Amino acid sequence: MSSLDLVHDVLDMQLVDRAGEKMGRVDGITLELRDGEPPRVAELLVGGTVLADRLGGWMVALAQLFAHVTGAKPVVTRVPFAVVQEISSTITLDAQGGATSALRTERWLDRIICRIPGSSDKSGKEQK
Amino acid sequence: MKKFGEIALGVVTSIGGFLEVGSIATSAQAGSEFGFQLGWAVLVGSVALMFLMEMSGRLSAVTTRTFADQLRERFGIRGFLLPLVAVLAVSFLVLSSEIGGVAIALQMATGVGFRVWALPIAFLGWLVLWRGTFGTVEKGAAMLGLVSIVFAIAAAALHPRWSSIAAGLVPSAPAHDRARYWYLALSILGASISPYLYFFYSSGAVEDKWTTEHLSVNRVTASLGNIFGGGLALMGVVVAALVFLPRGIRVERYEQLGMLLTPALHHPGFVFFLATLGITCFGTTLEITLSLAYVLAQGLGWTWSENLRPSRDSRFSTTYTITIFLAAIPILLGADVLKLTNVSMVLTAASLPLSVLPLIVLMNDREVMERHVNGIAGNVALVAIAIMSVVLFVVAVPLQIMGGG
Amino acid sequence: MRVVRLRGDLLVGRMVRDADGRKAGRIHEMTIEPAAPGSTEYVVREFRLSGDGWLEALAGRELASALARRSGRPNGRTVSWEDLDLSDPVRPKLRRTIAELDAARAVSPARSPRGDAARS
Amino acid sequence: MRIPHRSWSTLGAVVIALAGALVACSGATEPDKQLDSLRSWQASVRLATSAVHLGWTPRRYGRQLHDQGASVLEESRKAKLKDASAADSAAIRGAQRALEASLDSLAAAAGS
Repeated sequence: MSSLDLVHDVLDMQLVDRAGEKMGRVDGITLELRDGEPPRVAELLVGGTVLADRLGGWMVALAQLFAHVTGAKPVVTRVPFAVVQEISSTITLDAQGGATSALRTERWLDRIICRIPGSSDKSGKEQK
Repeated sequence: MKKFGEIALGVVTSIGGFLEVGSIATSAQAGSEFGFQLGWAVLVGSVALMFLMEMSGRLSAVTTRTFADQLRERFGIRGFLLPLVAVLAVSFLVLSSEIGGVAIALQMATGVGFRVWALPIAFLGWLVLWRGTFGTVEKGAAMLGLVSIVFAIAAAALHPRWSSIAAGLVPSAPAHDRARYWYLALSILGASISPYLYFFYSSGAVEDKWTTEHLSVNRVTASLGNIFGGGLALMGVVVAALVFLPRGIRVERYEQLGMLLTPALHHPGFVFFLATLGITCFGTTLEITLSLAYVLAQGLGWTWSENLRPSRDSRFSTTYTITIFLAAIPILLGADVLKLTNVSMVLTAASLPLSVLPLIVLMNDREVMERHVNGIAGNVALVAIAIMSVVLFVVAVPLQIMGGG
Repeated sequence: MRVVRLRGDLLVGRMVRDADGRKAGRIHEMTIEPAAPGSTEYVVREFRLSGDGWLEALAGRELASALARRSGRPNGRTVSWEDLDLSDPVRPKLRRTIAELDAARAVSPARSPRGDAARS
Repeated sequence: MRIPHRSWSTLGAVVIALAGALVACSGATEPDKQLDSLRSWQASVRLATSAVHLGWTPRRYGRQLHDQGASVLEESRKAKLKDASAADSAAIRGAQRALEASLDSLAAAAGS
């Protein structure tokens, strides 16, 4: 990979793990400022609160209200930039999505959904 | 049969634009108050939707990503937020009125009040989405939707003067009730080019795994779909013009529409009208529920596909489950379906610029579309649609007040 | 060596003022490159500031930068990382005046606005 | 005049909310609108009556339409008329009576 545009090519792009599983989008980016050195791209951030920070104002309040009401403690997933394997129309990570907190809500809902009949048996739908 | 499978996506999407609860009512109102004179609004709506569907389909075939993906990626979360909020709010209202449409069809058929049917309809819709694949929804709704051909049969049975129908396809100013005339034109246009349609079509192109080999299929699907949907909506205007106008009947409550096809086709006319209303509104219910879940999932980067088992894309399947049952509540509480469609029609028109304007940038961005960027015709059409959508946005509220329900 | 962490995405849209306090434009893009050839560590080489023209006021920042990018005519100026003081991320400042910057820029040919990113 | 982006989204949301609110309270009743509505309903009820007689529609549909027509008649009788002249009021009362008559014949055909 060579020169890139951080906003155009990375921010808001789709994150995908090794197996092609979608892991959310790049909601935020952490830079590291070091004296006398160019800022380093440290981490990609995934999370609703990260997104809310970018919208500011009433969206932040909305996010806090939602977290308060649902009791879900907001989690920010930090992906070290070194884990990025390839940047094209999507960003591929050298990681296993299921293990990261980016899919925490997905796993939490899985437990509820599996109790509903027809949610996980073969019903003409792909297993993928 | 395989050929029909290919264009099913176009048929279903155009049913959602021309033969759902709002469009059937507005076409009947247009015909019963202005005869064939508002035919041009249906024509303009179908041509506009044809272009918007072709473009959102081409966008998905070339990039294998959907319109909502591109909106978030090209314009960032801020550029994505306003269209997202507008589409979710407007589509939810339309979704409620669609469930109301099915409920009213069942009420007219069984005599049991429409409020009773709200939750059973939502449950049946959820069941189809939970168990069925995208193909089931797409081909099932398209096949069943063919019943709406009864509008054409009724129109032919009334022996209309086709030349005066054609004359109605040329825009002309009304002799009376100007505000009402333009309000109905706005409703026809607002209903036919609603954002959830091309968000659905774009997601459908990805679900059907379209690639650049499908660009010609995309053009055929978009045009045939709209000739079907727009053509039958026009037939609805014709039948109302020949049945209601001479008798001085103005459509104010949905129940009046039960008689629309009976003078032409007698008892089958009544049965097939209810079947059409119930089927097309049910198909549109599935379409909008999926569209809402698609836009949210794609915007936030979740796993999404109607072809996956619900447990493989839990956030997506949870979203459409909550959406469809939530949308049934206004009908359960007895909301007036016609009023609901009027409000949603106006808000749809008001939300159009937010999704049409970004499309201009996307369809001309060589990084996105490579050599499949818009040609001159596409850009002229898109700019015309964008201007029309801004005009609709500006006149939507005043017209509703002066010419509304 | 002091290391400060900040949210790069929140810089987008922030107005940058030069040493004399004059508006130099809003940050709308950051070009990143490997720190050294072949290294997986990426650093920000340049910041691109958008112009403040009518197009942006009318169409909003996103549509304006998308249109500018599409038309290939960057509607603003490019600032190297050394020239940008991010000690206060909310009010980024240039270490030099716009005049000095543009003069320096005129001498060394501007780098191509976009490197050839690995496009699939 | 530079509108910061955030206020665009709040501006958009306000406009959509305003549109919804305005729409809900529109629709005042002027005399001629009243008259049109009553005559239109009378025509609908007459069509329904013949439809039921000819077996085009089931009786339960006739009863539904009868109830709708009756509620329109009742609303019309309760509604206050904005600046209606004597002639208008007489015409409206005439239309109300005509609607009531056709409602009775529909009730007979459909069997309430």
